[in-house]
Amino acid sequence: MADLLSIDTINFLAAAILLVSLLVMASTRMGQLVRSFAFQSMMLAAISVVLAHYTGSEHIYIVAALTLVVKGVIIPRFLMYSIDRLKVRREIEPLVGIPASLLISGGLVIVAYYVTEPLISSAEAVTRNCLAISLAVVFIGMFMMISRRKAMTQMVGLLMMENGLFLGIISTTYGMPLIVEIGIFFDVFMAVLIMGIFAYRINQTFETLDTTFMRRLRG
Amino acid sequence: MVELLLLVPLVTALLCGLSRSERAIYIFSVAGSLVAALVAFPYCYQAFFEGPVDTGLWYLDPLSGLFMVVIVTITALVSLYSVQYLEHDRKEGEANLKDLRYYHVLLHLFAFSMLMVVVVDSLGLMWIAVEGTTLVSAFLVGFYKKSEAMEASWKYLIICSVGITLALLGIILLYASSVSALGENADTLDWSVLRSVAAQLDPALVKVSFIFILVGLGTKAGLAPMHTWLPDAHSQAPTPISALLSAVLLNCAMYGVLRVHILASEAVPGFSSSLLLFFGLLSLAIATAFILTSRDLKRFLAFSSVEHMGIIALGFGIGGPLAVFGAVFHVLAHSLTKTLMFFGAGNVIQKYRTREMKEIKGLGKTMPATAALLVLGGAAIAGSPPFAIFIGELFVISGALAQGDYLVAGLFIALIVMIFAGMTYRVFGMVSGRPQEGLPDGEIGKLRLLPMLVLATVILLLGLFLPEVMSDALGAVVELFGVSA
Amino acid sequence: MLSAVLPALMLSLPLLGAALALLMRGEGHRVFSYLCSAASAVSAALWSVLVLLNGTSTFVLDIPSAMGDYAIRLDPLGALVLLITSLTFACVAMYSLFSREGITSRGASLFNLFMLSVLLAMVADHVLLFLVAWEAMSLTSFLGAWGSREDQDTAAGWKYLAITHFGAALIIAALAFLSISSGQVRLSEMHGLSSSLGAASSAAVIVMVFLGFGSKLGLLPFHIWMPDLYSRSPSTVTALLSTAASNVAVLVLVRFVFDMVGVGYQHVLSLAIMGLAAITALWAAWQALVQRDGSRVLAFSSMENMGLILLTLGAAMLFQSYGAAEPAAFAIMAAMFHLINHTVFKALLLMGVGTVRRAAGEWDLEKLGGLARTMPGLSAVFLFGTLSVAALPPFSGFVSEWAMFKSLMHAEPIVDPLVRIALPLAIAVMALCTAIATAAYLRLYGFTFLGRPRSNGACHPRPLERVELFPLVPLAALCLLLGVASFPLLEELTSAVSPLVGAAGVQVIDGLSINFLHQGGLNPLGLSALLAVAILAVFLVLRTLGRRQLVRSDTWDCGTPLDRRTQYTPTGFSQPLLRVFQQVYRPRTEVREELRPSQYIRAVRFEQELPELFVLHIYRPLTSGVIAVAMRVKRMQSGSIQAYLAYLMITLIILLVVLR
Amino acid sequence: MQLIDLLLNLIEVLFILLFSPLLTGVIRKVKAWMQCRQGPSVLQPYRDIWKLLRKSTVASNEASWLFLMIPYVCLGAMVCLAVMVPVFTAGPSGGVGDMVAVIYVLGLFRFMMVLGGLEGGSSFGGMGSSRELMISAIVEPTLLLSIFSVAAISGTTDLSAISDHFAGLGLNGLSPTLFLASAAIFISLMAENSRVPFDNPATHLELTMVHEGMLLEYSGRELAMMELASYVRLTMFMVILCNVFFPWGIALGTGAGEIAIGVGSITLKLLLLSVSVALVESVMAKMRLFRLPNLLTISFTLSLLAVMSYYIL
Repeated sequence: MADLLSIDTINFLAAAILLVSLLVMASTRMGQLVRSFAFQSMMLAAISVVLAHYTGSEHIYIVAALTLVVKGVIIPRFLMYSIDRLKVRREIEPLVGIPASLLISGGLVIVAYYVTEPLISSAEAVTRNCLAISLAVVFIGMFMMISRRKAMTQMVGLLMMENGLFLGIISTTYGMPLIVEIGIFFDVFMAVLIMGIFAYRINQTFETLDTTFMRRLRG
Repeated sequence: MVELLLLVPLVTALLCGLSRSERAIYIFSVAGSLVAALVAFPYCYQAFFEGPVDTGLWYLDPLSGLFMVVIVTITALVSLYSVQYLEHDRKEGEANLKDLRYYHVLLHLFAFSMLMVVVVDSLGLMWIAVEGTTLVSAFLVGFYKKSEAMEASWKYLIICSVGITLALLGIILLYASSVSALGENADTLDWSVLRSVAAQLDPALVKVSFIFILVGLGTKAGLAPMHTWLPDAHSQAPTPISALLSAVLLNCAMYGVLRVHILASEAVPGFSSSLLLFFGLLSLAIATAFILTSRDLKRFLAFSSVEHMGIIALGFGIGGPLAVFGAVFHVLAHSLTKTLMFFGAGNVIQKYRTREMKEIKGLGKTMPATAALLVLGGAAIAGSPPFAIFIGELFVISGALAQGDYLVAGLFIALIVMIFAGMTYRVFGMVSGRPQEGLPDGEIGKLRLLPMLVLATVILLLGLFLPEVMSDALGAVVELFGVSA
Repeated sequence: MLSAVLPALMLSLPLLGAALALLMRGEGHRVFSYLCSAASAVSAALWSVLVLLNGTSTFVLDIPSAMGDYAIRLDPLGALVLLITSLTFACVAMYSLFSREGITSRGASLFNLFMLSVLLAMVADHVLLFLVAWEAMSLTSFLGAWGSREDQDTAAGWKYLAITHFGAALIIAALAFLSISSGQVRLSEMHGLSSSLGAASSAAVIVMVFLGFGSKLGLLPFHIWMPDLYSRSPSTVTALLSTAASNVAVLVLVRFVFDMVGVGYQHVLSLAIMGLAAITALWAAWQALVQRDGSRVLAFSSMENMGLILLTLGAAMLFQSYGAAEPAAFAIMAAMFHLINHTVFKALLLMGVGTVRRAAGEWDLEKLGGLARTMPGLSAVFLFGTLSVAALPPFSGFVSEWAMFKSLMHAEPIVDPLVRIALPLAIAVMALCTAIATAAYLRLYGFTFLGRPRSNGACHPRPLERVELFPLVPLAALCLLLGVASFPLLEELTSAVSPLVGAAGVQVIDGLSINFLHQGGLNPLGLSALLAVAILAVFLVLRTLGRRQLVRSDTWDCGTPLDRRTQYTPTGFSQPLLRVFQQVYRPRTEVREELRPSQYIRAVRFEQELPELFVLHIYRPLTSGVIAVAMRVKRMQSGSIQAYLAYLMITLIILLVVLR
Repeated sequence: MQLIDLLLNLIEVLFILLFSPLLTGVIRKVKAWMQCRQGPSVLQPYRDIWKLLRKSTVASNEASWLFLMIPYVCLGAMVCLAVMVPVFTAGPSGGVGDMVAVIYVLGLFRFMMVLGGLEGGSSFGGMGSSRELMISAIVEPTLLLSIFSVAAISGTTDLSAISDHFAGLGLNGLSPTLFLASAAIFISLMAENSRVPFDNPATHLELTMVHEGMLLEYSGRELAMMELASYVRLTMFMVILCNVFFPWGIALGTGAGEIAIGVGSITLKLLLLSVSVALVESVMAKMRLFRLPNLLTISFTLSLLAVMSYYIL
């Protein structure tokens, strides 16, 4: 009974994560973007807690704590700070318009379900929905990077991909070895930091964060 | 023990970071990389001939041995070459002492992360190390802080990070696929363990997982059409770093693909091979188009790397003892030859202050030694005997013919002939002709010719002879792929 | 003992020479370097003589390669070709030394390396060793040919390299295929593989090696590199490229087709090869006629001769495919004999043209002329070469061309009507080629050496030192010797080629004549003697009338003083034939009259351009097509990071959806 | 080769050398008659040569050492040809009577003569040489193909053996192949020897001349040799035509009677052929230079047909 409740909770949270991803596609404000990401990360942490409770493996608690701290607090703060410093308030004129983006995102969700369909049959109960959702979140994050111009948005897109990935990790494997998990967190954190540094430098050199202007290297 | 090997580049990076004088940095850097090579070779020997070394965290088998040789050798040569390259930059005012320190610290951290990739047993740790290489080298790509360099490193960072994220998804799925064989709480991502149960992995998961890993790590390995970051990063990085990226980093990513390929081909025979074959041919074809039309010397060489990674993928994809041997040999041959080419390009670019091949003329007159080495390297990289790359290509062709893949062999030959034409046209075009007015004759720095000379000799000798110890070592690598030479 | 030392010397001396030239400073070492190559040539010649006396010799070298130990092997056929090649090498080395052409350290080292690769390619008995030597040959000859002048554009040399690499790729594929299907890496272990390969595969292999080696020989449409490279390279390089490299190509081709693969029942393929070779020869003859540069004439002449040789080899394949082994043996013998003769006269002619160019400072036939008076020695040896290449008795080219003609007349035992039409056509083509090519050689000789000098350079050429002619004299003597007394060579050749086609006991020498199957032989010795006696008799008879009185005077000028420009020009000289074969040349001619105000014609300008049809209609569309496609592909690298990520995503999704 | 063969060969050479100017004289005489002129005596060529032989030589300043050697080679080649070709006996040739070789000896003659034309450095020589080569480029393959057809029938390329073969067959030997080939060779004869539709041997007008242009710089003894060589060449063509295609009467052994018949028949045949050459020359007009290839191509086609007809019919 408790297990069923856990599974339902996890599924619910996972659906919420997907929903956040879709909503993000509809938004053009940077602040909203980052906050959504933070919210998504927190839900991911919640899933981890539920899962830790469900499987009883303690190190997932640590993972949950790390997710909450690193992805839910530190990285969003850092991003907000950068947004303030670099003065990028909103994504003007995305490359793919909002309605089209939403349609494509929906399509991606379908693709994700279609792709994971043969895997799900052989997998466990928890995994079923979550794997498809995690793939969908990864796809949507990637699509966000494709359809938006600003460097900051791309960073957020990447982070959302990571979130999707993380959902996949905990739902299919109930957590990797701790050292790997910590390493991944460290890497993600460093990546964001380094991207932030580069974004800052890019803003200095190009006087914009619009990546569509960076087309000097071609052919 | 393996820790010692990993410690050397870390300590070197630390020493370089603490040094106050230019001279000390150079000495630490060169000495450190040489020590790393010296330390690494016994391990490689052990890995090749005394069975896999498995200490839980670390795992050394012939495949790691092969890539380790490449990493330490090229790093040593690059650090030697960097000395006068950076001296020249200093003279030109492109870099100050701080940059110099920064460069060397990152260089050795880069080497560290790449070594890490090939010595860890866990695929998860390998992933961390691969991501680490991206993060470290992004700074090296952006070393010159010009707008193009910024652009290149941003693209490098973003595209490779996306790729690597996908690869991690693939690794997770692979892990998931082992659950049925190893049980719920096996809690392991170790390759050696997975290898022992490879045949029992869930095929559906393995297929999807290999797709993710191929696309993800393939991005980093420069397989088309995910290679797009590669010409940008290679062209903007300082030339010694380009050499390192092209000759070592791509191989490290390919190493990851191969690890999974070994597992996948046991779980789902033929699936991963055909994908590798497809991407190999596609990379070759796309690289051909760019090699024929490139104008920028370093982009040109970068596309040549795409081509050669394609050949390596093709060789593994074709399978069979001949093609796999060819591909294994090609890993070695390509890194040595490409390093030679980038070193030559570095000399030329610093001398002519341009990367436009149309503006580089008369090398034979202005820098005869570099020109001669470039001609040798150009012939070699284009696949002409008696150089090492030819042997690799010959074995890949033979392998294709032996497997009855006549169409593949035909396409491969057609593409490499076109590439040969494009390659030689450009290289010989630069060597001949009349140099621009007012360009003084003479090499810039004699020391930088030394690593080039070493490389040229090695690729020539490798093209002509294959000592028994080497053929045994390569044979051990080939055996890992389930075919015996 | 000696037979092991000689090959070792032969292969190590050029390495020493190359090293000497590169490492040491000063002229003396370059001299030593060329001496090294000459010494290597001598040991090669001695080794081949030993092989001819004692039979095939094989050495397995204890050098590990990626495909087992290397091995070298010299059989009698190889020995014959090696013998003549090494003699040529010795002469060219001496020529380089005396004429100081290519005496730079780069030139000397490349010469040695080229020589090494040629020798290795001839004796290699190992798949990998052969491929390495073959490609090294292309590379070293390219490097030697290209960039000798600073202002030179790369295109000429590059075309050579690219096309020859294409050929090499075909050879590589063919050899790899043979090696895999036979499980052998030693060339001498592969015999008659066609029976195990099946008709389609062996046909494919034969086509590949023909085109592969053909690319080196100037087989249509791979010939476009030849004229440009020949006209821009030092004559020492072209002299070797045209002879030594061609020898390797033909020798190995013969081994491939007749020994390693075996012809089997490839009637149609043989006819196709004959057709291609015939067109090649004819095309080359036509082109040779209209070139303005002596080197280009000789480039096309090489192509023509190789075309004829390939035509004869094609005929040999045809005979063999019908099971007529003996005519096949005769045809191969004839082709190899012509190859040997070609080596001698072509090396002589190319060095001769090089000497003229250096002495007069002109390459354009329009600006040469009258050099026979200022350089009588050169004009005499050059005449020997010209008569030989024009296949006139009693010189070497005549005997081998006669043999090639005769070999085409052996249609008798074959009743297939296709063959009975094809062989006479082949004879017609060969005859037409010979006639047109003769006109081209005549034009080359006549407008270089005879008449009135057409420029200052030709009027006052730099006087030749006597030593510059020395290396040419043995070649000229060989031109005559091979024409007059070639019996030992022919016998050796016959016994060397007969086993290739499985014909035992073929005899081509009957008493003093070359005679075979078909009645009607040629006695070259008798014919030469007859010619000599006849000329001598005429001379002696006329001497009885007393000494002739000789008065020198101006050329008859119809009352208008003659100057340089009133002579017939080489261009004008070939106009009649050019008009006859207009459809082939497709010249673009423009005649413009410049009028004075008073309507009198002041000047007439005549411009004629002979387009390079193969470049125009095949290569240019091909390259521009490839580049256009490449440019289209290049658009994918648009610079937009979003696009790049999209590629990644699309690839991923397609793979997942298709292959899940 | 027997001594008697040697002797017979020597006699053949002398016969040809002495007889050929007469044939030229006959042709000129017949042509004159056709034009209702009296014409010079048939012995005029002998007188010309005799006179030229005793004159001194004027050589151009531009001419090289080769210039004065060429006439010896040319005449020598023709003498050689007279030995190679059976004239009135079809004895064994000892390997020098091969037809392909005959064509190449003719080639040597032409090559040298054309070089001689280039020696003076004037435009006439070059013009003659250039035109000669245009003609010979098509004539040579024609000759070779005609010979190939004959060789295919008789199974040999040895001229004596061919004569032997056809003489033995008699009238049975006649075949379409033979007719086609002989027609081709006849056209070649006219072309190679500068007869009328191709060249006008009697003119020195630069627009038309081919052969004379090349000889323009020769004088005295050298001119005599070149002229004699040309006469011999004409005769040798006729001899080949006669002895290959209509060898009846040729001596097959060395008996005195046979040889007498042989001499008689060849003399008769040569005279008849000369008259027919003269007749053809008289009824035809000189062709424009660039119309010549058409005629030559016809002869080439004839020879090709000759070969084909043998194999296909």
